[in-house]
Amino acid sequence: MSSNIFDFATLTGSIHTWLSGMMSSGWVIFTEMVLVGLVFLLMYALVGLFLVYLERKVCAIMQNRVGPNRVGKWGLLQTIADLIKLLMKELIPIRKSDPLLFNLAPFIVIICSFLAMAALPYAKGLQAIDFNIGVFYVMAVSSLSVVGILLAGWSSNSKYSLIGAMRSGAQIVSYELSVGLSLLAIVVFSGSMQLSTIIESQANGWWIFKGHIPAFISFIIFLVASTAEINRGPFDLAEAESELTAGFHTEYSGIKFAFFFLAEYMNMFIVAALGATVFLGGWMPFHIGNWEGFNQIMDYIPSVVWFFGKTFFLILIIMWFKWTFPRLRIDQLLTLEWKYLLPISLFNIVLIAFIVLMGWHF
Amino acid sequence: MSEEIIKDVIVGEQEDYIINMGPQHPSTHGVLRLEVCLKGETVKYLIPHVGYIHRGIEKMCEANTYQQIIHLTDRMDYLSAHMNNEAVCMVVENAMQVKVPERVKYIRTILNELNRLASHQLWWCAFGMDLGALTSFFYGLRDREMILDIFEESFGSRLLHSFNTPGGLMHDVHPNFQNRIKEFIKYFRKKLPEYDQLLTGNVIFQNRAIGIGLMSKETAIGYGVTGPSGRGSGFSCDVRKIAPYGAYDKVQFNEILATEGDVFARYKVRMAEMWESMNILEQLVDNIPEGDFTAKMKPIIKLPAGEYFQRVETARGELAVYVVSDGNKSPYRMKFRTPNFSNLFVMNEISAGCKIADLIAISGSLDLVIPDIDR
Amino acid sequence: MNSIAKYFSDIFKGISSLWAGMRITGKYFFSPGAIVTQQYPENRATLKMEERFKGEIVMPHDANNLHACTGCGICEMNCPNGSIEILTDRVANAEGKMERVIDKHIYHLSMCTFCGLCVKTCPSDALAFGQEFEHAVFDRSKLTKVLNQPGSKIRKEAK
Amino acid sequence: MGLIKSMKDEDFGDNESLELLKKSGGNVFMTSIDSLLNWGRSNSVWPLTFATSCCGIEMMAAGASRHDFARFGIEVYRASPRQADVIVVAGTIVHKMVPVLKRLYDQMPEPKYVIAMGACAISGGPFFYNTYSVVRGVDHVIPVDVYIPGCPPRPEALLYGVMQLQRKIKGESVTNPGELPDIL
Repeated sequence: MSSNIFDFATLTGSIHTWLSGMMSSGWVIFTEMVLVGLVFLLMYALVGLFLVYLERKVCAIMQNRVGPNRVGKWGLLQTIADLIKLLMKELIPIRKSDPLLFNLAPFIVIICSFLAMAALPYAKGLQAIDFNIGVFYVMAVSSLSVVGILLAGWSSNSKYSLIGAMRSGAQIVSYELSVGLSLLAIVVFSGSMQLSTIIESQANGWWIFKGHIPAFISFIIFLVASTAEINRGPFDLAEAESELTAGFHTEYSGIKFAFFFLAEYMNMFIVAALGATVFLGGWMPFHIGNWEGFNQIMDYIPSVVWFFGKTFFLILIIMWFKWTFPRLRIDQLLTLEWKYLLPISLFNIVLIAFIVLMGWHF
Repeated sequence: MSEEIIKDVIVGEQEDYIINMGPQHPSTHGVLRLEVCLKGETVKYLIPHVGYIHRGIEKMCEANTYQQIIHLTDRMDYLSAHMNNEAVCMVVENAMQVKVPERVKYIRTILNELNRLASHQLWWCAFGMDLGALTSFFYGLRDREMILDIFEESFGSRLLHSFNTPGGLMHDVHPNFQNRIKEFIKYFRKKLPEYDQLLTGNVIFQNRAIGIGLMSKETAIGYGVTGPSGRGSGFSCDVRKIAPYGAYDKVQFNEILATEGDVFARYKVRMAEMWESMNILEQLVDNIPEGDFTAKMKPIIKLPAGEYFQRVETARGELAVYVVSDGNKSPYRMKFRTPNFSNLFVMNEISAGCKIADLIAISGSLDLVIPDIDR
Repeated sequence: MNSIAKYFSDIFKGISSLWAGMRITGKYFFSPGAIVTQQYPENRATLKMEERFKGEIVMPHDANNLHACTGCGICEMNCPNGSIEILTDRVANAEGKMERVIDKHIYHLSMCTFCGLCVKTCPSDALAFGQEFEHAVFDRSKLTKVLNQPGSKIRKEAK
Repeated sequence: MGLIKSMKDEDFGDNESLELLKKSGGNVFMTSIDSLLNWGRSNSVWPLTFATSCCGIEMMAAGASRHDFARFGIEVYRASPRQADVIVVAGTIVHKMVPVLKRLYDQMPEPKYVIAMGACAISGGPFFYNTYSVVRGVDHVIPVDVYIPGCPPRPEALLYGVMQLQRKIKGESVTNPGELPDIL
């Protein structure tokens, strides 16, 4: 069906054979790992910086202003200037803090978001590791970052930080359930946890269209719950600027703060990418039933473009949330999860299981 | 201090989780310091500490002439600068028994209402920002700039104009004044419903505001909470109605009252006051009588010995000026009863048992201007 | 049953109110024409202050380097916070009489609050407000200005 | 071509002080690393949300849609001093506030800058005479880089002051970061 989509596996495969011809198999694996690591590092930095820029521009236009426009063309170099500044900023050691944990926390947060990127399929055949439990892995790894946040809040010996960290802990632990259950809905549909299989199962239509109303409901729940899980507005209680100054990272300066800052945006990317993969077909082009001509045209658009297009669409929606809504209170946040999202998604799962059993889905 | 007391204090600190909000904290809009005692996230009690911006304005007044005092009152409650000016001007005018031209009264009233609108817009921005709705900040300030343009055209400055003088105005308003006000009202009548859609109707906002920070009418009267904050509890305290000054006796307007006494009631009162201010402006703007912009005053003003009192309604409540004069060119004692001082100290009463986030909402709904508290 | 109906109506009301808010921000997102930003350093050429704008106090001098200040000191007296200091000299005029002229009209821009009392009370209209607002400096002492230009003289009114 | 986009050097005031600063800064030899760093630093000056009185409102207005601080890349108002680069002292500082201000300044990481905005912060302004509680100029407490007079200054004046600060940052060298020579 999607035969004329460029398969990156041929490219990676040819690199592999080329390397194999030059060195022993152990070195090949080592070289490939280094290469993949470098590529991810580069991509991480570029996407992160671009997301910060995008956020600033998007909110600016929503608020009738121009946004950064004086550094480089349209202010495109703005975040690079920020990065250079943050790199050279003084790192202040906090008296009476726990130095080991204090310094460790930002790395935990950023490593967690880094790990999750490995399992995402960016294009056809372009995926570092294709786990058979891909969905599970991404969720598990990305929810680990709460450990970093808790450590950051606790070790910096500041009361505001501690409150922020505690809020974040309660928030992520409870919203993890809804994210899991809403993803489970699609796992039930496609019958696999492997991300590549989930994408292949959407070749004739994305799950959000194929899965009737239940899939749509779980998509909405996924959006809301994942916005909460990555601590973004209106669920940004952990940093709640007007309440807790800067929340769990109040005492961090310089590049350590930049790690938190970057990790927040990368988490947004990961969540949006996961949502795009599971609900919107990942790199799979938009196909309509038997319209061969239309489907052919859609196939000409490279799969990378499809993936990033869908991801950035979801990111825009998450940003739209943030710049519209007021922040929730901590008890309302938990009420929303335990009284609304969780029961609905549980019921939804039962409904989907029933649909799948009866074979009503396409 | 004996050792036991020290021990008590230390033990007490360990049990109570005390955080300091301020002096530098984004939610206090100034240098207010709130010592908040928490249990988990719930507020047990709070102690406001004032004085971080005490500038001794009352003491300074004793060394300045009445014309010079005007520019100090600007800086008390900088968001209702005109009302502050007018209070002092009216004290002087009443004491000297100067008859102020009608034109001056009309213009002053228009300026009051414009200033009230600007102030409420800024409050709306800041309140939205406190609750995390960052976009409201930009929409409110965007519309406020239109008022500031009107101010700048007539008085040459945006925020603090020192435009009133005892006996009248510094100079006449700009010829464009009326047209620009009409333009602004036309524009703002379209924009104000957007505020409602963005924030008022929002379910998150309503959950954050309804039933939070309940202040009964008795509490409001007991603490002397005036202005929109007091009227949100059903305390009818609008000086414009009770003791009309300026041109307020010539216009039809309603005193906005709400009885719920929570954050949302105070919010509603302010939103309704914006509509009401526009109504007042529309009634006045076309009817400014011709005439002088100032009454004849001697260059050196000396109040006859005695005590004088005047109150006005600022954007935040009742401002009262009390002057004791010994017949010199500067007052013997000048006392300002500023609305924010009373409005601040009710916070402990109404915020007990709420969450930190509610505390921010409550302090936002009281619309505090810190330099007005400390003077 | 009633509570269940309320549960679902709450959800729908909530979602519709959220959508109302998102419509507003979305509307502005898709209408870049609503951007009201004045780009300051780029629009310097066209940026014009209102004619009454109070940027600083200046002493207008005419083409012959003459000003109207008699050095009477009323502005100094009226200034609420001492932003103006006047240093006067006594010089003999043509008729041999000693006459007061200003040596330096010192103006502390760092303190001025633009209340306008000096301009308003000046009996000879020697002071005015300038339109300049770009005053930021690195050195506080640069903000103390001498308003009368060097070598300037008082304008004699034709009697 | 000046150091600041769409402004020429001679359009700015007080160039003499800047020249003096550069000379007495010692290191005239500016490396390319210096210029890269200065480019980054000067274009990303994050202010601390610190406003004591009236000037704070104008600072808010400068950040709002009409004047838009964000164009300079400085809209990221940080509430925590640890993450801020510049403290805009907007308003009166009284004696009770001085320890707090000093502490806030000390909590900021190097390189840090101070802008004194408005008459109160520069010299005590309207409260210069006859009052017992106001500090006559914030430079008695912390070193000030740029003074912006006005009561309160227009948002444009604040933007102008920020550009002056950017010019000053661009004249610095890594060997003596943020250090003020003794000429002030």
